[in-house]
Formats: sequence, structure tokens, C-alpha cells
Amino acid sequence: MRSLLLLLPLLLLLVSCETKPTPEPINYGKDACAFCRMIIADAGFAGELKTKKGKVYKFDSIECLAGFILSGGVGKEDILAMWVSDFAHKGKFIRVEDAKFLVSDRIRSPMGLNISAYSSEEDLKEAFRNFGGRIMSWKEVLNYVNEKWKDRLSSRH
Amino acid sequence: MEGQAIFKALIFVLLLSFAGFPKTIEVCPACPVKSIKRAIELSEDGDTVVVRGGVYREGTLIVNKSIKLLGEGNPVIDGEGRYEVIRITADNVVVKGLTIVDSGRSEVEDIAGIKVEGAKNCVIEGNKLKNNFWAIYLANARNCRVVNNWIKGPFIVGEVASGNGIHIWHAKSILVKGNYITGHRDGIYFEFVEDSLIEGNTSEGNWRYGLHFMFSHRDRYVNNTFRRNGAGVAVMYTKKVVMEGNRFEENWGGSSYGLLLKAIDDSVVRHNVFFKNTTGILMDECQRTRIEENDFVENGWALRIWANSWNNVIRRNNFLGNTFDVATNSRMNPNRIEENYWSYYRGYDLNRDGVGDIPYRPVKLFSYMVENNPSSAVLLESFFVEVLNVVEETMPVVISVSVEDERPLMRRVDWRR
Amino acid sequence: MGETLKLLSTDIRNLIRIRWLWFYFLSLACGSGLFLYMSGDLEKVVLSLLNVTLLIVPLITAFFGITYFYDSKNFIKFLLTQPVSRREVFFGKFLSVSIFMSLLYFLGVSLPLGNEIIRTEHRSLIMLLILSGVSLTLLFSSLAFLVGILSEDKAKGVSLLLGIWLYLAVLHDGVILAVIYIFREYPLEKVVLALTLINPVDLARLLVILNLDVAALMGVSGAVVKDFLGSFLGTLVVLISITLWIAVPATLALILFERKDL
Amino acid sequence: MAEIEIRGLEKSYGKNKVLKGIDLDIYAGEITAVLGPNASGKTTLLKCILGLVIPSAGEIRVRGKKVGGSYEYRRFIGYMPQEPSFPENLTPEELIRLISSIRKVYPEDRIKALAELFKIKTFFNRQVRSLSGGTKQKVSALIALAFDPDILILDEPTVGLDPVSSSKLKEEIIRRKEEGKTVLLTSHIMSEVEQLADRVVLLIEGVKRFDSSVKELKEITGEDRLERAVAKLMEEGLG
Repeated sequence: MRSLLLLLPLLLLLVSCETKPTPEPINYGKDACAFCRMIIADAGFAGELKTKKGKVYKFDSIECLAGFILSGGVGKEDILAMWVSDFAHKGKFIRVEDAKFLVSDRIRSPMGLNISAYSSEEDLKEAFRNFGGRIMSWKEVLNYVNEKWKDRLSSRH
Repeated sequence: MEGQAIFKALIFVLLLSFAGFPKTIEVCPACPVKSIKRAIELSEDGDTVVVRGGVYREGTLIVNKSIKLLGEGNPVIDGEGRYEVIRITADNVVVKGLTIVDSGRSEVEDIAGIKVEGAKNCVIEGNKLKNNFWAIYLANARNCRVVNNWIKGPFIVGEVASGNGIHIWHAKSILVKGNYITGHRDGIYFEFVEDSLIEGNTSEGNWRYGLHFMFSHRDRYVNNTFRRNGAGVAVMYTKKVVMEGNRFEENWGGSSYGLLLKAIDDSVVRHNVFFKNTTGILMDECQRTRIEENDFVENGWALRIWANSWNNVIRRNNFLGNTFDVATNSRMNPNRIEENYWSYYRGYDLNRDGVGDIPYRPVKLFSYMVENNPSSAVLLESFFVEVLNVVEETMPVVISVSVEDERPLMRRVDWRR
Repeated sequence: MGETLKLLSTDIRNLIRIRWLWFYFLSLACGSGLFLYMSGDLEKVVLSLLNVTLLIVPLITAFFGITYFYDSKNFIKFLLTQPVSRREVFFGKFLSVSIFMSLLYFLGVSLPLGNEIIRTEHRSLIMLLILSGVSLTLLFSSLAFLVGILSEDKAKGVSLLLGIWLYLAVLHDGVILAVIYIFREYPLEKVVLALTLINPVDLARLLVILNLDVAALMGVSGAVVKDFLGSFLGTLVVLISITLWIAVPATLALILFERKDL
Repeated sequence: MAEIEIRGLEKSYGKNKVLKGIDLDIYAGEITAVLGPNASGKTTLLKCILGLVIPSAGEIRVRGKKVGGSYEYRRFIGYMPQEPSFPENLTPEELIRLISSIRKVYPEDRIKALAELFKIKTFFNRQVRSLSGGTKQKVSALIALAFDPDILILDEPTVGLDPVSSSKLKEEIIRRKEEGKTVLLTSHIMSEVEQLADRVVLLIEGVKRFDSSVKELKEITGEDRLERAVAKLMEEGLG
């Protein structure tokens, strides 16, 4: 038992040095979405959340990341960082607060709310020119998902 | 010489149309009409275009009239890796007997072998679709039949960018029957499709799902076979689905399952066979769904029910030789599990009423641990866990208190009778 | 070296005549033959044999190793009055026990499965099982000698060794489980992986299981472990871990033995 | 020069001092008997000479070479332990072969002669487990004598032997002495010591209390029989 106690600080050390604000890579085709359970397939829409303790949640779509937070999957105070895929540069993760969002029915996302994210203003504008839709901030995305999935989010959690 | 032939054909066509009858236009490399595009141009609503054997490379064929497009003698229409092959925008179109190969691909657009957009009463039957990005794609369609097509996608192991075999989006009253689909992302994909039937299809070797089904209410799928798909079958965010008589086989892998039920309410899963899947059924956020008279045979887990699933009924199923019968992450059991046959049940039936005298506890300690904390999966086959399990079985303290079948059956349920 | 070989061959002649060990061999052979006959599914056979390999084989090796060491102690003393070094006597004894026990394990498992080994599809799986079993045999013989040299008192030595066996084969997993539960808020995959890899019994279990279909039941965690073990670093860690587990107790035993009053 | 020189030899196990500074010379052509009550340090002394026990202080030289570090000096030593313990499943034959191969000689004639002497030829191919204690003792004597060592170290050599073999062994020991070999032995049987020993060393509680010829001992104590003489010495020593 004493040896176990000696192990604890060591483990804590190991655990604590994990928590860097960098995203873990997603294993497309293998990892499942933490919210909707679907296999994450499309590098254009994936999202990720890391807690302060270093636990990682992966999502197949931006709406699932939003839904996860809205349904209280993780408390706001426990969030270290959130990332979304840059639709214009597949496979590139950007911080949610640095991202600009577009909701367009012509860009179809895995969970049907059709939200895509961009890191640069030009990419956003080009997508908007090509596909139309509504440009949103992260806060507006949260409201939009909350509105769209109202019954699901309220009745389930 | 050629010009003369076309002229003769034109006269013929004109005569027919003047007669006011639906006419038939033949297309073949040696016919007066050599191009399908031309034939469509020449046709009117109600006409039939018969495409004879040969290879046709004509870019995208847009069918904007209510015609029948019939292949005879195995004509091949080639998208040359660049084009959407056939796009149907008119109602009452029939596409039959064609072989459609090599559609274009795109990062942004969903390019298909046969796409139906905003049309009613279409019939897509008996076609062969090979190596297309999307194969058959219906958007905003109504009352269509997709029947007896043979579809093989371009799936190469590790490649992510392939589309679905039969993809149906925003549609109503669709019949998908007797198709064979392999090598796509999802074999069959339903999103916002209502009052439809999926029957007698075989979907195997697709890299994500055999069937992927979202936001599609009041549909039925019966007598299909879903085999060796990457992650199995996913039925999600839907009310009132009927799933009957299907086979879910050999969907095996770390994050694979036979059937994922995610946020499914008031639905029925009956008379299905789950054979050798990592997980037979995974239930997440389901309510008032009945799982009745199914066979769970040699799966890793027959059934995983998460604590967020309530008021479901699991009744009269056969659990035969699964590594673990039921897994849950909850001490409570907000679902009814009763009158199932469990091959691991070791109780007696002294009063001979066909029901075992002591309850059966289907949740093993390892299952409970893994559901609560996936990291503990490294203890699979650990002797320590086996010992704990025996302790748990003799003096239940941690789990299974309320997860039990109080009326386990002594004999298999013979639901096939 | 020459002396070691002479001692080794004489000692193996002695071991061959121990009926008890043939009983061990026959049980292994009958067991694996029976598993094969009853199930026919090689996965299940390997899984059953794995349990035997992880529990029974270390227990018997440890118990036999230490008893044999204590029983040979007077003869070892006698040998050391002859012109031969302690190192050679130690190696002669240690190698004869560990090699002979490994051989019994190897033959016991592989003879009934010979046909399956020839069939290529399962060859690597069975090889892996046998390799795990042989490594555990070497490891527990080396622990047996260490404890035997550490403890003069036979009863104490045997119980200490059985304690070590109990910990490695059974209780260590309990510690892992405890860590998983205490730190469930944290991302534990790597810590759990490390805790698993430091125990040779767990290591052997994972190595074999990851090559079986049941590995899918480990889900994403299993994939993480498999990716790691499949990597160059993972292979290196496995090799180092196993080698250290065999070499450290054996070397320690030798050092103590060379300085010990007999 | 003494065959075995012991200077300031000390040995303790933890706090327990077993040998407390022993100086002793053992000469060739002499039989030296180490006597003493139980737990006086006799066996430890022999083990120190054989290299089984590592001294805490002091040094031992065998034929001028320091003990410790090298094991080659043991080539000159033949040793008979108090209770022989051989691997149960080996035969005396295999045992003798093993020792021969270690010593790199196979003295066939001498082995034959000794087997004849102790009448153990018939047991050569039986497993040790089936041999009686006496037979094992004879095998042990055979191994100690077969390589014609210059130094014989015998720990209670006649215990467990029948009277005939016992006297044959004693004759053999005396013969070796007469050939100029060095013999060091311990024994509790005073008649045997009287018969064999030229010199007696008495150890009490790890200290050498007496060291002289048997004749001298009898003179000093005024006793005529060795047993009485030793008993008297021991009582004084302990007192």
C-alpha cells in the first residue's frame, strides 16, 4: 500500500505533463464521435475538446462539439481548449475562438446542421460566394445548435 | 452516308411523334442514333430510349423528360473519372439495365453515377454501378424505387474519400430493394427520409456503415444482410423505425458493432440475427424501443445499453455463446430485461414451467468496468478480473443488483416458427 | 565456460529423472491436446493455453526452481570445494533449471499443436504464445534463484517467491484497476499502458491477446496498445522489459551468490 | 613452510563472532585434529579454508597462495563433508565422472582400488536416492581420496560408517600421511583422534585455546587417555 502511495505523485506528474493545449490527432475511420457515436470520417468537419485534466473528446462535426457542450458533457470551467477543422484546409485544426463559421445547405456536414469553419477571412468569403448561407461566430453557432436541437438536448440530459 | 442515315431516322421519329404514340428510340454505335444525349434530345415525355451494347462516353447525361432509359445487351456508360454520369431532374423516369462506371470525384460536390434531384416516381432498376464516387443518389425525391442494382464502389483500404452506395436525402416513400452494395463509405444512407422501406438488400464490405440512417422517421427495414462493414449499421436520431428479419454479421473491430441505436425512440428490433459482431446492439439514448425475439450469436458483447437509455424492453431473445451478454455503465436498470434465453444460465426449473427458478445476471464485471472506464479494457482476460467476477457473482456488491432477467427461459425461443 | 557445460549436462541428467517434471510436461501436452481436440478453434485453444501460461507455468516454474535450489544447496557447497568457480556453478545450476523447464514448456505446448504450427496462418500466433511462456519460465526461474539465495530459510523463501508470483500474476492488475478508478478524471491511456508493460505477465497477456480476434473487445484502448506495441518503440520497450526481467534477478542472484557464505 | 597458514582469521555473522582471531599452521606429513565443543567454530574454520565462507578479517594461505579470488588451490584439496548430499537421481559413476571432468583427470586405477576397498563397486550404477547413508559416506570418501590430493580435509569422516569401513578409511588416512600428505580433520570420537592425530588444536568459542602434539597434551594434563585430557582442557577453557 505504501508503495502505491509513493506511486501517486509519480502518476500525477505523468498525468499533469500531458495537458498541453495542442490537439490530439484524429484517427479517421476508427475514432468515434463523443457525442453522436458515429465514426469520424470527414476531415473537413471534425472537432476536438481537451479538458484541463487532459482528457480528450473527439467529434465528427462542429454541431456535435456544440451539442456536447450544450448538453453539459463537460463543465465550462473544465475546458482547456476546443478545436475545429478548417474546411478550406482539410486536416488542419484551428482554435474555436480563432474560427469563423458558415452555415450553408450546400456544404453538408455529417450531422445535418451544415456548419463549416474557416481560419482565414478570404477562405470564408470564397466559401460564402460559392455556397451562400449565413456567417456566424462561435457564440452564434452555439445558439443555432441549441435552437435546432432543442428537443433533443433538453429531453435527453 | 452517315448524314443520310440520320436523316432517315429523323423522318422515322417525326412520323412516330406525329402519330401521338409513345415512341422508342434505339441507341447503339451502329444505329442511326449513336449518342444517348441525342436520343434524350429527340425524346418526349413517355418515350423509351433503348441503349444497346457498347461503351458511351458523353459527359453528363441530363434526363429532364419523363422517359424510360433501358439498357439491352449490357451497354456501358463511362464517366471517365470526370463527370456525374446520369442526372435525373424529371418525374416518372425509369433507368434500367445500364452499367455505369467511373464517375468523377470531388472534395466539395457529391458526384454520383445516377443522381435524382427533386423528382417523383423514379425507377432505378437492375443497373450495375462500378467505381463511382457516389453510386445512386436521391435528393428531394418522392415515391421512387431503387431495385435490384449491383453496386461496387472504389473503396481501397485506408482511403477515406469515397461516397455512399445508395444515398437518399430529404425524401419520402422510397423503396430500396434487392440491391447489392459493396466498397463504398456507407452502403445505404438515409437522411431525412420518411415512410420508406429498405428490403432484402445485401450491404457488405463498406468501409464505414452497411446502413446509415439518420433523422428518418416511420421507416422499415426488413430482411437485409449487413456483413463485414467497418463499423456495422448505425440508426440514429429517429422515431418509429421497424427493423425486422435482418442479419448483422461479422462487423468486427475495436469501434465496430452490429447495430448502433443512437437516440432511437418508439422503435422495434425484431427477428434479427446478430452473429459474430464485436457488439451486437449498442444502445445510446434510446427510449421505448422493443428488442424482441432476436438471436445474438457469438458476439463479443451481445448488448451494450448505456445508462441514458430508458424504458426499453428486451424480451424473448436468444443469447447464444456471446463472450459477454450485456454491458452497461449503470448500477440501475431502467429497462425491462425479461424472458430471454441465456446460454450461460445455470439455474434449475424445479416446477417445470419453462422459466428458471433464480434470476440471471447478464452483466459481467469486466463489461461494467469497460463501460465506465475504457482504459480498463487492457485487463481483458486478466485473472484478477476473473476472480473479482466470481466474487461478484457469489456476493453481488458492485453491479448487477438490478440488471437481471428475473424470468430466464430454460429453452431457446423458437421465433422462426 | 567448459565447467559450466559439464555441470549443466550432469544436472540436466538429474532433472530428466525427476518424474514430477514429466508429469508437468504431460499435463501441458494433454492440456493443449485436449483444448485442441475439444474446441478445434485455434483462437480458443490459444486463449485457454494463455491462461495456463500466465498462471500455472510461472507458479510451477517458481515453486520447482526454488525447491530444487534449496535441495541442491549441499551439493552446491560440495561442488564449490572442487576447483571450480562460483560463477560456473551458479550458471550450471541456473541454466540447467531454466533451460530444462523452458524445454518442457516448449515441447508440452508445441507437440500437440505441431500441425497448427506448420499451417502458416497460425504459426506466428502460436510462436508468440510459446515465446511468452518461455520468457515467463526463464523469468520465474531467475526469480526463484534470487529468492533462494536471498533467503536461507526455505519456508520463508518459498513464501516470498509465491508472494511475488501472486503479485505479478494476479494482484498487479488490481493495482492497475485501482489507479484507473482513482484517476478516472485524467487521460490514463499512457499511464495504464506503462503500468501494464512493467509487469511481464501482463505484457505476455497483451502480446498474445492483441493478436487474437478478442482484442476487438478492448475497443479503442486496445487499438492504442496495439499501435504502441506494433511500433518500433513498442517493440524495443517489450524486448527491454522482458530482458531486464530475466537478466536483473539472475545477475543479482549471481552477485549475491559470489559473495555469500555457504 | 606450512601447507596451510592461517593468520588473524576472524569471522562474524552479523553481531555473532564465530572466529576471533585464529593463527594456525598446518604441516605436511601430519594429521591435525581440530577439536572443540559444538558451535566452537570448527566447521567455519574448515569452510574458510575451502573458500565456502568468506572471512571478515585475516588471511589464509594454502601452499603459499592466498585463499579468495582464485579457486585453483582447491585442486590440491580433497574434502569429505560431514553429511554428503548428492543429487538424488545421479549415480556415483556419474558423480565421479563430473568431479573428474572438473579436475581434468580420471584416476581409473585409484578409483577401482578405492571402490574395491570400500566394497561399493556394485552401487556405481544405482541412483543416489537408493543408497544408504553409509554407502553415500563411502562414495564421499572415495571422491576425496581418488584424486590423490596433497591436502585432505575431513569433517567427521567416520560418522555413519560401519566398523570395517571405518577402520579401512582410517588406515587409508594414515597411509596418506605417511606419504607426506597433509590431513586436517574434525571429530567427536576421541578414540579416533587418539588413533589418528599427531597434533590437536582446541577451539573454544572461536578462540584457539590449545595447539600441540597429542603427547604434549597428555603430559600437560597429566591424563593418560586423550578423552580425559581433552575434557579436562575444555572444562578449564570454558571455566
